This record gives sequence, C-alpha cells and structure tokens, in this order.
Amino acid sequence: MNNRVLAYIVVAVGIAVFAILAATQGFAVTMGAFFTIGIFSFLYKDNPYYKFSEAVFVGISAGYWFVSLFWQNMVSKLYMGIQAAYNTTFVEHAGWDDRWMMLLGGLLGLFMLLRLFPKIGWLSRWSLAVIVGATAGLYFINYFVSNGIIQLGAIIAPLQSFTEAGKLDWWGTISQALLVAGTLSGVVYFYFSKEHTGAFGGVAKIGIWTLMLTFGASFGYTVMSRMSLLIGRMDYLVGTWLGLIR
Amino acid sequence: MVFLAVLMLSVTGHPALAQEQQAARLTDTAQVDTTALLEPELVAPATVGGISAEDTPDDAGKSITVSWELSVDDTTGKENVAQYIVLRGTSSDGPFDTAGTATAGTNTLTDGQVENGIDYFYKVIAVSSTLLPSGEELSASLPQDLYDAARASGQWYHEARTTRILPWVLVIGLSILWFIKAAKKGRELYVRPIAGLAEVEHAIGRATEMGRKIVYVPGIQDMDNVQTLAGVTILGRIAKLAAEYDAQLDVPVSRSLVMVTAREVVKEAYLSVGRPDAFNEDMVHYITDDQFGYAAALDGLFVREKPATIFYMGAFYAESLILAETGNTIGAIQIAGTAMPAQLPFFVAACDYTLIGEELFAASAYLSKEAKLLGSLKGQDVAKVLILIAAIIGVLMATLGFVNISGWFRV
Amino acid sequence: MNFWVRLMTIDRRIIFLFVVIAVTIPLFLNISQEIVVSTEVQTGFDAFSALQPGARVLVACDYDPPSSPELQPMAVATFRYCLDHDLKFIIIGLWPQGPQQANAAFETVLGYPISDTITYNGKTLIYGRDWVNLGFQAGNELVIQRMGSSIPAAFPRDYRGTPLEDLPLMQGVQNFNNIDFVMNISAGYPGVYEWVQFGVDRFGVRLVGGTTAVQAPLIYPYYGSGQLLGVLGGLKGAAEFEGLVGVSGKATQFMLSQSFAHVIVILFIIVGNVAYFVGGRKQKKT
Amino acid sequence: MKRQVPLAITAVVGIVYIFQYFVPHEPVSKFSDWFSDWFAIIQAFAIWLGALNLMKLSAIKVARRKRDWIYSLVTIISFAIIVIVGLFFSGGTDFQVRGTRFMYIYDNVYDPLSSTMFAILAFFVASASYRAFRARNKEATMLLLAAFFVMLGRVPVGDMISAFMPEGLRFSNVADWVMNIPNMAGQRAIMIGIALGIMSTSLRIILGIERTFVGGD
Repeated sequence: MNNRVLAYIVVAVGIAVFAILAATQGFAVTMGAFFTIGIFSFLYKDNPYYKFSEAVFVGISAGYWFVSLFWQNMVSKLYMGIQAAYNTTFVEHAGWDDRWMMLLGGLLGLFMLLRLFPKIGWLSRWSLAVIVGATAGLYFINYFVSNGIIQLGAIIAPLQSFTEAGKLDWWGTISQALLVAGTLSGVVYFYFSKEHTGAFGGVAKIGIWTLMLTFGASFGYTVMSRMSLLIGRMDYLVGTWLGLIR
Repeated sequence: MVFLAVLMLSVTGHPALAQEQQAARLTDTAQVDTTALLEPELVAPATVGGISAEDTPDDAGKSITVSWELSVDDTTGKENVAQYIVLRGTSSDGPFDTAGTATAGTNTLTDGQVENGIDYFYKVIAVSSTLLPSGEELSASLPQDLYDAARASGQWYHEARTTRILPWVLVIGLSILWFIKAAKKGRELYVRPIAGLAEVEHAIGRATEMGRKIVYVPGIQDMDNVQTLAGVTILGRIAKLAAEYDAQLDVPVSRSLVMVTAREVVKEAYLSVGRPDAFNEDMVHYITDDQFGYAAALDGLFVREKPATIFYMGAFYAESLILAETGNTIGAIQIAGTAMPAQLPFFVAACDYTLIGEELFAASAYLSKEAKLLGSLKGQDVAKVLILIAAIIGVLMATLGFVNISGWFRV
Repeated sequence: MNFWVRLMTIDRRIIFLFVVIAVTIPLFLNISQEIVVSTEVQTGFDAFSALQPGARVLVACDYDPPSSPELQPMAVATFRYCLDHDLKFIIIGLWPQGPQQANAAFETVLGYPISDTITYNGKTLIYGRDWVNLGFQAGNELVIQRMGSSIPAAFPRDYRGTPLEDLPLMQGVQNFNNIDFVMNISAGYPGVYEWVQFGVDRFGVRLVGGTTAVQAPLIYPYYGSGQLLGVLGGLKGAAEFEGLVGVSGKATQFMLSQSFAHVIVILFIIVGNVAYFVGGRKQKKT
Repeated sequence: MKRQVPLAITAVVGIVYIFQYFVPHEPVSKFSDWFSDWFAIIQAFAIWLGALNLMKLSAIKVARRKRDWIYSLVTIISFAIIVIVGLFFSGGTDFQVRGTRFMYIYDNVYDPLSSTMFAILAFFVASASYRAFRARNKEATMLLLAAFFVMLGRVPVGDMISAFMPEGLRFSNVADWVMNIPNMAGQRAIMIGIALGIMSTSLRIILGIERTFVGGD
C-alpha cells in the first residue's frame, strides 16, 4: 500500500473523528482543538497538518492586527479625533483643540504610504526620522532614571541590619553586603575599556557569577511560567473540549 | 441640618436604607430623603483640621494641590468617615462646588480643573456617606472659617529632576561626546573583545561556504523600542558583511515600520559596498504583527530552508526559546543579543553566542569599528565609574552612620 | 555507542512525551498541598487589605488569552476581594483583550453573566457606581502618562461608549490622585515595567504587580527599591494570593501539575548532567 | 532633502523629548501625548505596506506554483476572511465586543493557535534544560544551582521534601533568598548597564553619528 493511499486514509479518518467530536462537543470548541493539535503536531515533526495550521495562523493574525489598527488607530484616533477637533473649533467656536495635531500624524502616515511610489518614496524617511528621534529621546531619559539612577539609589543603604531584639542580624547584614557587591561587580563586568584580567578580572568574574545566578533564577521562573501554560492548554483539551475532568 | 440627617442615615450599619438612598441619589442628587430623620442617635464625623492649598509644584499648571489634617473620627477604631469632599469657590464666602473627593485616610487631593492665575478658595468636609451630597446640603454643613486659597501656574523646570537628574545627564552625555571627539581626532581607543561579535564574520562566511541562507531576526517590537533601533543598526553592519561575502540574507520582520526601516538600512549597506545589483527589497519581508504567528512562521522557515546562520538582535519575549530551540535542532550557528533579561538564559542555553544587555547596544559600534562609535562606549565606561564611586561612597557613609544620601537618587 | 552517550543524544520527542504525562495525570488527581506564602505576595496583600470600604481600586489588565492560565486566577481573586470588602473597582487595559479578560474573571466570581445590576452575597452592585470598565486604549505606556495628567482625557468613555461624566464612580476622578490603589496584571509589554516607570516613578501610584512567572524576576528590583508594594509571580503567586483572599481557584488546583512538571524538569537536568559526566565529555561536540 | 532633512528632524525631535522630562510647562509637556497619537496613526498606515508585502509574496508563490504554494493560498484566504469580516460584518469600532463575528474567529481560531504556540514552550524548556543545562564550568553550575532552588522552592512539593531541614533552609526560603539577593543584584547590574547602553545609543542617533536609518540618497 503506497504512502499516498495511506495519507488519504489518515486524512479521511482524521476528518471523520473531528466531525463526530464537532457533533458531540460543539463545532467552535472542536475547531479550536483542531488547530491546537495542528500546532502541537510540529513537536513530532514538520508536516502538512502543521503547515496548514501555520498558514491559517499567519493569515488570521496578520488580518487581526490589520483590522485592529484600522478601527482603533485609523478610525477611533485619527478620524474621530479630527472630527472632535473640528467640532470644538468650527461648531462650538471654542478655538484651538489639541487633537488638530493628529493631522500631522496623518500626514506622516501618508508619507509612509508614498513608499508605494518609488519616485517620492524618500519622503517616508521624514516619518521614520520623527519616530526614531522621539524614541531615542524618550528612552534616553526614562531608562536612565528608572533603571539607572533609582536603582543606584536603592543600593545605597546601611549594610548592617538589626533584629527586633536590637541585636545585629548577621545573616541580613551579609546578604545586604552580597547584594551590593554583586550589583557593583556586575556593573564592572560590563566595563568595556579593560581586558578581564588580574584583580579587575577577578571582580568581573564575581560579576558574571552573579549574572549566572540571576539567569538561573529567571530560568526557574520561566520553567514555572511555561509549564503553567501547558497545564492550561491540557486543561482545555481534556477538560473543556473532551469534558473528562470533573 | 437635612444634610446631617442624610449623613446619619447612610452610615454603614443601615445598609438596606442606605442602598435605597444611594439608588435614589443616582437619579437625582438634589433629592433629600426625609426618612433620614428617623435616625437620631447617629452623628456626622468631626470636621477636618487645618486646610492648606497651594499650586501643584513641577507641573504644567491648571492644577492646585489641597491637603488637610484628617478628621479625628478618621482613625483606626473610629471609622466614621467614608470620604472627604473638597470644595472649590472663587471667593472665601462661596458659592462652593465639588472639586473632588478623597477616600478616608487620604489627606491630599490634586484639583486639575482650575485656570491659571485666578485665586481659588478651598474647603474640605468629612462625611460618613460614600455619595456626593447636593449643593444646599453642602452649604448647610460647611465649616465657616476653615479654608485656604491658592493660584495655579505652570513651572518652566521640574525642580527635583533638574537638580538631581540633569547633572548626571550632562556629565555622562558630555563625557560620551568628549570621547567621540577624541576618537575623531584619531586617538587610539581600546575596547575589550566580545566573543559573540568576534564570531559574526566567521558565521557569515560559513553560510556562504554552505550556500545556505543567513536569517536575521530584529526582535518582535516596533520602531518605538530602542532595542529594535539597536537591532536594525546591527543589521546594517551584518548586511554589509553579507554583501561582501555574497551570502544570501533573509530578514523576516513582524512590524511594518521595521520592514520599512530595515529595507533602508540593508539597501544602504549593499550600496556602500558597491553591490546594489545583489540587493532585492524582498530580502526584508513582513510576516505578521502577531508574536506567535511570527514564531510559527519562523519555525516553519527554519526547518524547511535550514539556514546556516541565525542572528537574533533586538527585543525578544517568549518566542525567543521557540526560535532558538528550533534553530538549534537544525544545527545553525546562532548569535543572539537582547536586553530582555528574562530571555537571556535561554539564548545562553540554545545559542552559540549571546550578547548580554548592554553588549547589544555596544554591538553596532564594535562591528562598525568606526572610532567615533567606539568613543561612545568609552563614555559609557566613564558613567560606570561614576556610578560605582557614588554607590561605594554612599554605602560607606550610610553604613558608618554619617548620612544616607539615597534620597538624592529619587525623583 | 555506550548507554550514557545514547542517553545524551536521546530523541527530544521522548522528553516531550514525559512532559505531557507529567502535567496531564495530576489534572485527574486530587491531592491537597500546603502552599507557603512568600513575603512579596504577603506585603502586596497587606497593601490591598489596608484599603477601606469605598476605596477606588484601578485594575489594569494587560494580558490576553494565551497568558490567562497564569494570570486569570489573579484577576478572579482580585475581583473576589474587591467584592468581599466593598472596594470600588475601575477596569482598564493597555492590551486589547485585557478588559474582556477582566469581565470574564468578574463573571467567574459571580457565577453568572454580568448585567447592569448584580447581586453578590446579598449586596446589590450597580454598574457605574460600584464598578466600571473603561475598556482598552492604544498607546502603551503613554496612556499611563496621560492618565497621570487626566484620566478622562486618556479614557473619555467606558467600554460601551458611556461618557465618563455619566458614571458616578468616575465623578471627581481626575488623575491618579483619586485612585487609592492600582493592581496591574500583566503578561509583558506594556505591563508592570511601564506602570512602574510612568505610574509610580512619575505619579506615585500605589502599585502591586501580578505578572507571569517569566516577568517576576525582572521586577524584583522594583520591589526591593519600594517602587512596587508587592509581586505576584506566576501560578504560584496566584495560588498564594488565592489562599490569602480565601478562594480555591484554578491556580491552587493546578499547583499539583506544576509540582510534577518542575520535578520532571529537574530530573531531566540531573539525568542530562549524569550522562554528560559519565559518558558525555568524551564526545567531541560536532 | 533626502538625507539632511531626516537627520535634522531626528535631532530636533530627540532633543525636544529629552527636554520635556525637565520642562513641565506647556506646550513642551504635551509632546509625548502627541507623539503617542502620531505613532499609533503612522502604524495604522504602515501596516498596509506590511499586509501588501505579505499578500504579494504569497501570491507570487501561488502564481509560480512554488513548493508548498497551496499553503500560501491558505494564508491569503484566511487573511481575506478575517479582514472582510472585521471591516464589514463586525459592528465597526465595536468589533471587539463579545459576540461579534470577528470575536468568534478570535476565540475559536486565533486564540487556540496562539495559546498553543505559547504552550509549546513548555516542551522546548524541557528539552533545552535536558540538552543545554550542563555543569560544564563554574558559571553553568551557578546557573543550575539557582534554577534548582527556585524551581523546587516555588512549588509546594519543594517544602515537602525539605521539611526536615531548619526553617531557614526550606526550599521556599532559599528560593526567596536567591530571588531577593543574587537575582536582584544581577538584575540591577543588567538594568544599569542597559540604561547606559541606551543613553549612548540614543545620543549617537540623535547626533546623527548612527545614521543608517535614513538610508542612502
């Protein structure tokens, strides 16, 4: 029996099974399960079932974002914004309305679309320039404050800590010292101007160890996170779809 | 006194009545329910202590901050206050209308509904009901001489920020600039090697030998994320090398704006090494904005086209491991770089080389080997030294009990 | 090829199989385990329980269905607590699906579909007075920044198009000053990071962050520096929170599968390393 | 025009944004609000380019009957379906209210697909830990130890098997310590480094030293 025939049989059986389950468990949830299994099948190996699910996924998700951006940004923001601005200025004669600024956004957006016409496509760089400049400016400050300065301030505290009884809390003190040492040596690790050798290299070493412990912790948490997701998915298949739990 | 009666009524402990009352209020706040008079033993909370109103500092104006001393009935054990109602008027003897409410326990409120340059007079009353009383009820219960006045205005500089942050920004910014200048003048600048970046060229060469693709993944964030900016800049350097080696480059992206920018960058790279012929717009192609749709498509691309080399440079989230693991199973050389700490362990595990955090931002400078770019790295190092010194001195002073300067780093 | 080497180069599909078994079987079992509450969850809960009846809680749901296994239980517990303690809550989302996840969680608490007037433990709650859902706003962290100056400007209408001034709960709410507490439940960007950088650092909101376990380690520094009052990390954090609130929800129920899953991963690492040391290191990495 | 103007725009806009952090006064304080609107709008326009590109490449595959062209056809069709439904048959701006046809597709196709793709991570985490997390050297061992304690400390079973130990050494407490001391130290170091990296990257871009974005002439 050649593969082609086998393939047809597999497909036929598959369709039959899903058809029956669709009838018993409901169409919508079965469709969900169909795609769920389609993606999972990639774990075995790349196969037509996965390719199909993937193709649907790409199309649907691209379309999803297309539609969302259209209604949320194009219509609700731009169109309705301009409309509101028009009302304040020309209907209620209340003068300037900040939402007029959206026209500028609209213009920059149009510049973007000009890429479709090679002759004037370079105008889109102006829009890019605005985005890039603004992003650079915003991040320049925000990260330096929240991730730089404030974290630096958080390191600065007395190393020693005390128990309720007022005695020196050795463990707490040591921990605090380790916290400071780890942070600073970590910063040293990123120092570019010097080879990691000698005493400097030693400190950098402590830095990389700290980073590794950090990564380990992240790893542990990530395992936790990802497993929860799988549990949720299995709960969907076994519980919601097939109704085998409770 | 009607108002007091209403207050008494709605003191919790008479929920049923209170419910009706509130339901009624919703429709018509002016209406007063006389059944209230049936509740003689309850009392309204004591009035607040001193009130002070002043222009909200460090703001754009049109805002006044009112603060007051809590009512004596607003203490643990004596919870007889449901909320404070802040009233605003343009003269000390009214009329007053509601500027806002604050729940029990809070003693400040920012009134953002005022004009600049006008005197506003504020009163605050403590009430034991959670709903807004009507005009005459308020006037009935206003504390007579307890008020404060203020005038709103905008400030041209934010005090804390300009005094605490600006100096840092200036010092670091200037030192970066200084080194860039120095570098332009041709001064020799040493930067230590970074393993991942030393390997880039080899990885590209390998792809050429094997006649397989190089896939470059610039993360899944849009152009409004600085990591994407870094990723796209690095793409510029890599495209250059790819063009020189005549390797085939494939850049699937998940954001249209990234597609547009990446095309500019790659085109520029191919032109700069005189290979415009080898450039084709669709080297950079859009797949989908969706995180996992993108991951699914890339997985497919990896297993079907088996690229020899894969770069991940930019902002990554959960998809990082999906991509890196699949890339690993097809035996591609993988070089990753991201400032997303949560994803680093997996890049470290599944990729051959990983640029950690700051190294991602240094990469474009390293690869370009342009002196002025390397100069900026020196500037960063100066900043690190400053931070280390500040931290060590600060910790020492705090530990030895002189003074704790950590407050200098709050804004 | 000796046993250990074969063990090292084992087909990963066999590993996948073990994983499936490890997480699925416990779903059918019913073993209760004691759940220890960690400090960051405790402090978060304390901040929550310090609120007095009538306080306004902003529940920012920044996640979508894919992350709901971890985060939905947190949302459910949060609403449950608000209802039990007469806290008024305002739902918003910087993720398009957030507000709907919130509604779904709310309905899980009630046990029936939301309507304008609902009863919970004999209490009558009215939409607009006791809770509102302001829906989704595009703009990521900049929405938070805008809320800092004016919430009505950032969210002119609720999710069904009612203007804010028609919602009694929102009367007198101008910006974060009139919000007593913010509970952010987030799966990534925008999320706790942005709420800290813009909400806390710029406008001083009182914030507790519930995140996926992946995010948790990243936001610990913000907890240590006091920028965050508490951290609920992943399913475990959710389970602990459920415990404190006094519900036995999905998180608690899934904890068993979670335990199994972790154990199996650890076994993998151990076996992998044993194989590596016993037989592996002879192998040249090809 | 093609090169100098964009560079100038980048510089001006960038500097203005740095300013607005220090200058609360209007109109400076409004720039970030405006930018958020502009960006959202530009995105909405730009996605047309992306979508067209995706459709174009898929169409080419179909037309030339390239390998797996049939799946490209599937992509085109599913894109068309959700776009048509979303734009014309889902109540306009309320397209995301529960019960619309758009949400039906979302709940029963999009959501299962992305949730599953997300859940696949669980398997990859497992295989990655089996294959890659080997105590090759001190660094790797550190990583393993931290992961070990956190993983066990974060599930109840951890405390069951470490119940015999003194309170402070129970896995959950060890995990807390790892999170609050080494993890926080490392995270802070990374954060500070990133902050500086971003500073100089931004500066390079604003000053036009890093100018790849604006492309050639």
